[in-house]
Amino acid sequence: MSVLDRPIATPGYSEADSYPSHHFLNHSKGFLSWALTLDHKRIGLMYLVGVMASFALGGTFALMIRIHLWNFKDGWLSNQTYNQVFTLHGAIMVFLFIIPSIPAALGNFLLPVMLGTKDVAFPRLNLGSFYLWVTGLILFLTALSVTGLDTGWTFYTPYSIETQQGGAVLAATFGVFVLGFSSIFTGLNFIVTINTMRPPGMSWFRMPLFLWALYATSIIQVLATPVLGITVLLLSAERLLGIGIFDPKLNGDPVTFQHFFWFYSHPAVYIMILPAMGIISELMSVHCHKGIFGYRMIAYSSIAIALFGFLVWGHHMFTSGMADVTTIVFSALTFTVSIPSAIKVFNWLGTMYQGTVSLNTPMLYALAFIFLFTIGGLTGLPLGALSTDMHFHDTYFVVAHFHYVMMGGTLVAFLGGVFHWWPKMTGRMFNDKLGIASAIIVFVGFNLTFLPQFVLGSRGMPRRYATYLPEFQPLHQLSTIGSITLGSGLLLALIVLLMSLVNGKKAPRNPWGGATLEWMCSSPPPHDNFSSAPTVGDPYDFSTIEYDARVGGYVKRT
Amino acid sequence: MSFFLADQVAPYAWFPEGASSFAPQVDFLFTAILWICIVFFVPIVIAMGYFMWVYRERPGYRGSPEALHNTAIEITWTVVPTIVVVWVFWEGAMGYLDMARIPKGTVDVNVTAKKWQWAFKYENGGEHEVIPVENVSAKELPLLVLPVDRDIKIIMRSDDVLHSFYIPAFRAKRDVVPGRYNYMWFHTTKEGLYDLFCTEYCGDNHSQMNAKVKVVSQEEYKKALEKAIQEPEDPLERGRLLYKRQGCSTCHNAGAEGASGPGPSYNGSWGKSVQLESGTEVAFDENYVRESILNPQAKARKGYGKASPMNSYAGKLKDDQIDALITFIKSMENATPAAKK
Amino acid sequence: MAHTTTSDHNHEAHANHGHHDSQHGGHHDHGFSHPMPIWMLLSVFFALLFLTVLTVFQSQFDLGNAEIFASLTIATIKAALVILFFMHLLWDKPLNAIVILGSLIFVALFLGFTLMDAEGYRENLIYNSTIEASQPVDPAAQTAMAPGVPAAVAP
Amino acid sequence: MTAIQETLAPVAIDHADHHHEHPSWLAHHFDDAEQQYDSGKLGMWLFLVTEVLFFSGMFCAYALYRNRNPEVFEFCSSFLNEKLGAINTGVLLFSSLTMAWAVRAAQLRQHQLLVGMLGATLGCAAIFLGVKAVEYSHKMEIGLLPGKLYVAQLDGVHGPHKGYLEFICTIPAICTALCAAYAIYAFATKSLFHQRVAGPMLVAGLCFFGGVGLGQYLEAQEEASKGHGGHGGHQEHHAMVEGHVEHGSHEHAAASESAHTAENKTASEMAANASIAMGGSPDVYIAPNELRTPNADVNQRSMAGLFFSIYYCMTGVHAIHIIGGMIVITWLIVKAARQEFHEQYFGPVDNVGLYWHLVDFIWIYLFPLLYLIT
Repeated sequence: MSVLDRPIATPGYSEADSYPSHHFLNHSKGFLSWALTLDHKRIGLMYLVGVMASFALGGTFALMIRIHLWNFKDGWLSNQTYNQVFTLHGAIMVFLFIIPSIPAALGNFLLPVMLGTKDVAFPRLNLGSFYLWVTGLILFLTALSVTGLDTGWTFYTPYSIETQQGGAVLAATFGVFVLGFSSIFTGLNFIVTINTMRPPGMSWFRMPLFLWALYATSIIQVLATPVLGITVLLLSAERLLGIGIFDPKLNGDPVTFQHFFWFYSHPAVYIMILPAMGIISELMSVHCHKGIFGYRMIAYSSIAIALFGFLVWGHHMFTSGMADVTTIVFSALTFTVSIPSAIKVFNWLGTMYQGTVSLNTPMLYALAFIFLFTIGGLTGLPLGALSTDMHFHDTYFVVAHFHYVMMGGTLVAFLGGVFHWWPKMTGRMFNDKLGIASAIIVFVGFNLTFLPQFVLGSRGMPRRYATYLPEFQPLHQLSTIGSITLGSGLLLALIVLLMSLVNGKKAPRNPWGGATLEWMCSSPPPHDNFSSAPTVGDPYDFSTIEYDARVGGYVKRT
Repeated sequence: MSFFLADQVAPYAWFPEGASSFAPQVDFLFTAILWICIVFFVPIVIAMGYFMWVYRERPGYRGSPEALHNTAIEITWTVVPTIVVVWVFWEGAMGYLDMARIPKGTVDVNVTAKKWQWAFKYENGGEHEVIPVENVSAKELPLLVLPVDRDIKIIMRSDDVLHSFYIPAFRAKRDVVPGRYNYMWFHTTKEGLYDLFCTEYCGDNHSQMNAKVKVVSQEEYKKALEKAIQEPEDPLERGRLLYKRQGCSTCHNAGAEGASGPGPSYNGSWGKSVQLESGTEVAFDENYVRESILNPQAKARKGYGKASPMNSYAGKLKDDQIDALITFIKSMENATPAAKK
Repeated sequence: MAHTTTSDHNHEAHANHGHHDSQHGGHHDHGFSHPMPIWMLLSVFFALLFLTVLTVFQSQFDLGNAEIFASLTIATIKAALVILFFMHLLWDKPLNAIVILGSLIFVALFLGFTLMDAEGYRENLIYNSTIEASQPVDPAAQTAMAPGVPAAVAP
Repeated sequence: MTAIQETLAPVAIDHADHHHEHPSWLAHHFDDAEQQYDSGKLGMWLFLVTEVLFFSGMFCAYALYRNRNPEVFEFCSSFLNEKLGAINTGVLLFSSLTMAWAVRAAQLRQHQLLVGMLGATLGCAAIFLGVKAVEYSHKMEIGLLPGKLYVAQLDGVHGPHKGYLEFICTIPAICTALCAAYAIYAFATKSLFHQRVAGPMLVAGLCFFGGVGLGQYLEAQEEASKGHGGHGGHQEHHAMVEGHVEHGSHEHAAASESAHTAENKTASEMAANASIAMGGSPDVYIAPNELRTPNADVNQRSMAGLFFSIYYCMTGVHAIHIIGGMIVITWLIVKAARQEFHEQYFGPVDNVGLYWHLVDFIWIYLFPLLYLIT
């Protein structure tokens, strides 16, 4: 069955085209047809379930932290347990949730469809990286259940060498190693797919900006992640054999470990945020029904962020005792990366100007993203400036800053993206009113949780503290209240999505009015995406896309 | 946003009171950045809200679908933020250079960090005292006494893992890295009692690894120095002082004092026979206590094999100091055993 | 250059043969495969062997600080021979060359910054003269070692 | 009919006229052979990029600690057998040649030659590992172990720890035995396909032990020349330790002075004495930290241990790559014995070749950096 052979809004148009009886979800049946699938869409969906489960786990830990911190002392967790909880919160959120969330889950599903190909270049490798991710998950669960990891997600030496939770450190470092390769293979697959498999007509500058963002992300994944691999490998050897490269007791250098670690982990921040920016570019244009402002600027700034992102890792180490010259150079470079991010924010606003803004769930998440990400970005300025960073480093100011970027940025964009492409992935529409309610609750809860933490940090509250001075208690309690609000908003979002599977309307081909290729497929897409190469047009040409009440969605005027 | 502004108006809401020469520069730069942020953020939010309302989808309205592009405005919003961040970088770097360049003629303090206690040693070899504090989970904290209006140089070493020396009131922070010396300095400007935190995660009792900093007049500082080199004659009192000063109290409970973990309590142990991790029993006597101070892992008590390991005190305590500690631990013979957490 | 003599497969034509804008029809018999002539393989191999002998020979002399540069220069020439000929980078798509050479830039960045910093704080280091052998050996370390080896701590 | 003939299905050359008639070697989501080849190749280059960055971490550690303690690296490098390193370099270079030749053979449908070249590559890899096994076991025996396991006494005789070589050789021996069994099966069933696979595998297994023999012979030679009165690395090391004595602190001078006056002034003895002086009774004596002295004695766990950590990490990870390469080459041999490759489909040979050359590439740097420090 060909999807694109027929124009959509011709008189011969039938509903059967829009609501296909045969699609990738029912293409084959049985457990093995999923477990051994090579279909990028099924792999993407499996990732989606996996990362959401990881997020639920990490989120539970987050709530445990916040509830513990309600009292300034004698919280309900012991110090040791608290340390393990915040470590696992960080490690699970970073390695199991944020890094694979958008690229591996949404990216896997969407990249070939948006590009107009049948699959990614290496489908077996794709399935392999999913199972590597699962292995990593199992190793993390081992670290969690057997002893409890207490090193902080950064595994700083020599603490990670000396801690008594050796088994957990080994399991977790090996887990990180495996997850790293999962991430590398995903990135490698995407780069090759975009480079060699674009169909006729899909030139670089006809690619949707989400694909540009994924491409930039993949570059980082391929270049940075191996260094993490060798770092955790050396750390495991450190624990097993005592090789001493990072152990000051054996004349090793712990600051070098930090260099190794952040050479990956700072670019990893852009692995997390770049695809989120890509999603927002899609969401803004589709839900404003208007071509994106400054397409090329956004595309170039994605690549610029990816490359500049490699030059700034030292700003995690300003107080670690780096040499002064390195410190100043890293500070200067840090500011270079702020400019492309600022450009993107302005471009998104420019897209809204004179558009037709549909205030639905994905759009509200996108607007929330812009608000929260701007705060996150701007609060990076006092952290990049050296003298103020001497005060803010390792305080709650940093905690609030990166939560604004990582959670207010990536998570909110991820949710926006999930809502946006949910009809495409599952073929069902969700309840938009409840979705909007979830977006508003998440927004309010988020700010209530993390705004007080800026104040806490600037007043000197250090991070990773199980107990604190009583003067900080009111702000901590405000934050805890916010976190519960936030948690309930996220729960509502999940319920809205799950409810749609039970009683959601069937989704039309193009429910939002997008112009990229995935909206030319049926919802859900057929097994092979496109039986013949699709006709590629401008991904942001909305002039011919109109609402058609007969199908309850948008169609392309011919 | 009103939250931000309200706090801005209230004095010292953003920052604790500044008490070093760095505070004005840091506070100025932060306030400047804050206003820059407001200048960027508020128009963005207003524009967003305005566009959301004016161009909202509604019957009878259809906006333009054409992509806009305006080179002039794009260059503007690239160049203006660039200029701003260059200034911010410059200010920050200048402030940092001030913090990094240690002047001559400083009052030197040796700081040794270990899990989970700060140890301060003054220029005359005297050591810090321990003061009772209220409202934090540690009942007592080491006290660092500093003279007002002097340049202070902090010479830092770590015995075990990474720590970080942070005094919010001084706007000064530096990691304490094992295997090397790290230095920092500041100029005290105001008398008072300030908090000192460890800000680099260091294990179980990281959040209790605090200290107090007391900035006093020159005369009082001299008196404090004299006091610092004295240790009581009475071995029991001396042992009690060492128990607090050397950081034993951060892990071991003695009577009603000290943390309840991760190390075993001294209460009611003396003279009894205790079980070791290896399964054998050993008498808790002078010999055992001395060995446990010098080589803590040799005979770990049962149930503590997995606890965070104690560092050896060999080379750090003199023989008579060890004797004093033994006397002190002996005095806990009949103290009530505290519940182990 | 040697590679121009392997013209039986018309490399120039293929180098520009971008497949995105072509219809992929009408392949030549050999298509995209470019077998290397045997004489070239052998001469590259012997050049590599010669350079190996040279670097061993060179290491006999004490050149002081220049020694590391000399040996690294020879190694780099060898590496270039391997990459350009054995790995066919000379005839490969420019993208692949950019990819591998680009990675070297990032290696340089990583090494450059880390080493620059390590050099910068070198004078602060404390030399730990004796390692505390009283430290118990990690049981994991013992099991990881070969059998028949006693706990390898006491010198 | 033999298996090889069964698999000789006619190879369809895709003229790309029929999009839906994919030959078996062309994956369904690719349009044509060239797209498949280009994708595979770009993927492999990207993988090599990750490999380069993966190794760069260890090169970084190497550069950092060599720059910090050049004398330690000089001292420790003298324990590495230059001859073995050079032989191994030659072996790897030769395997690179055969690998590159194998690509050519695949492109020209020279199926027999292809199997032969891949077999030669496999054999070279095995020789390399055999020599490496001797090197490792020899170092472990005298206690040149990484990090805190470093226990070298350097008293001229092998330490008390024996049996490393036998331990390392267990798995290759089992593999070789399995290969032999497979070869017997192949010849018994007269299956040409199985013979073509089993032959190279058995040869590779035997090559490993050839490598072990070669390594042991050369090590013995080195030992003999050492016994004849100081030669090569150890002599230099002697001079170096003396140099340290002159500049060292008083204690060091005293400790070494006694060594000086001893009858046998071999460097290793002096180093041993120094070692005892520094850490001989570590259970009771824990030296206070002291500021870095540039000429501190180097034969201690705290210094030499770090070099050997780096040595084992770098060469060990490299050896793991060799083993991985051997596995994929074996897979290629199976495919080549089935005559699957032709000018439209030689991507796997080419890509494994790229990987193999990269392994060689890394070794080209490891050899001078570790073995040739003077």
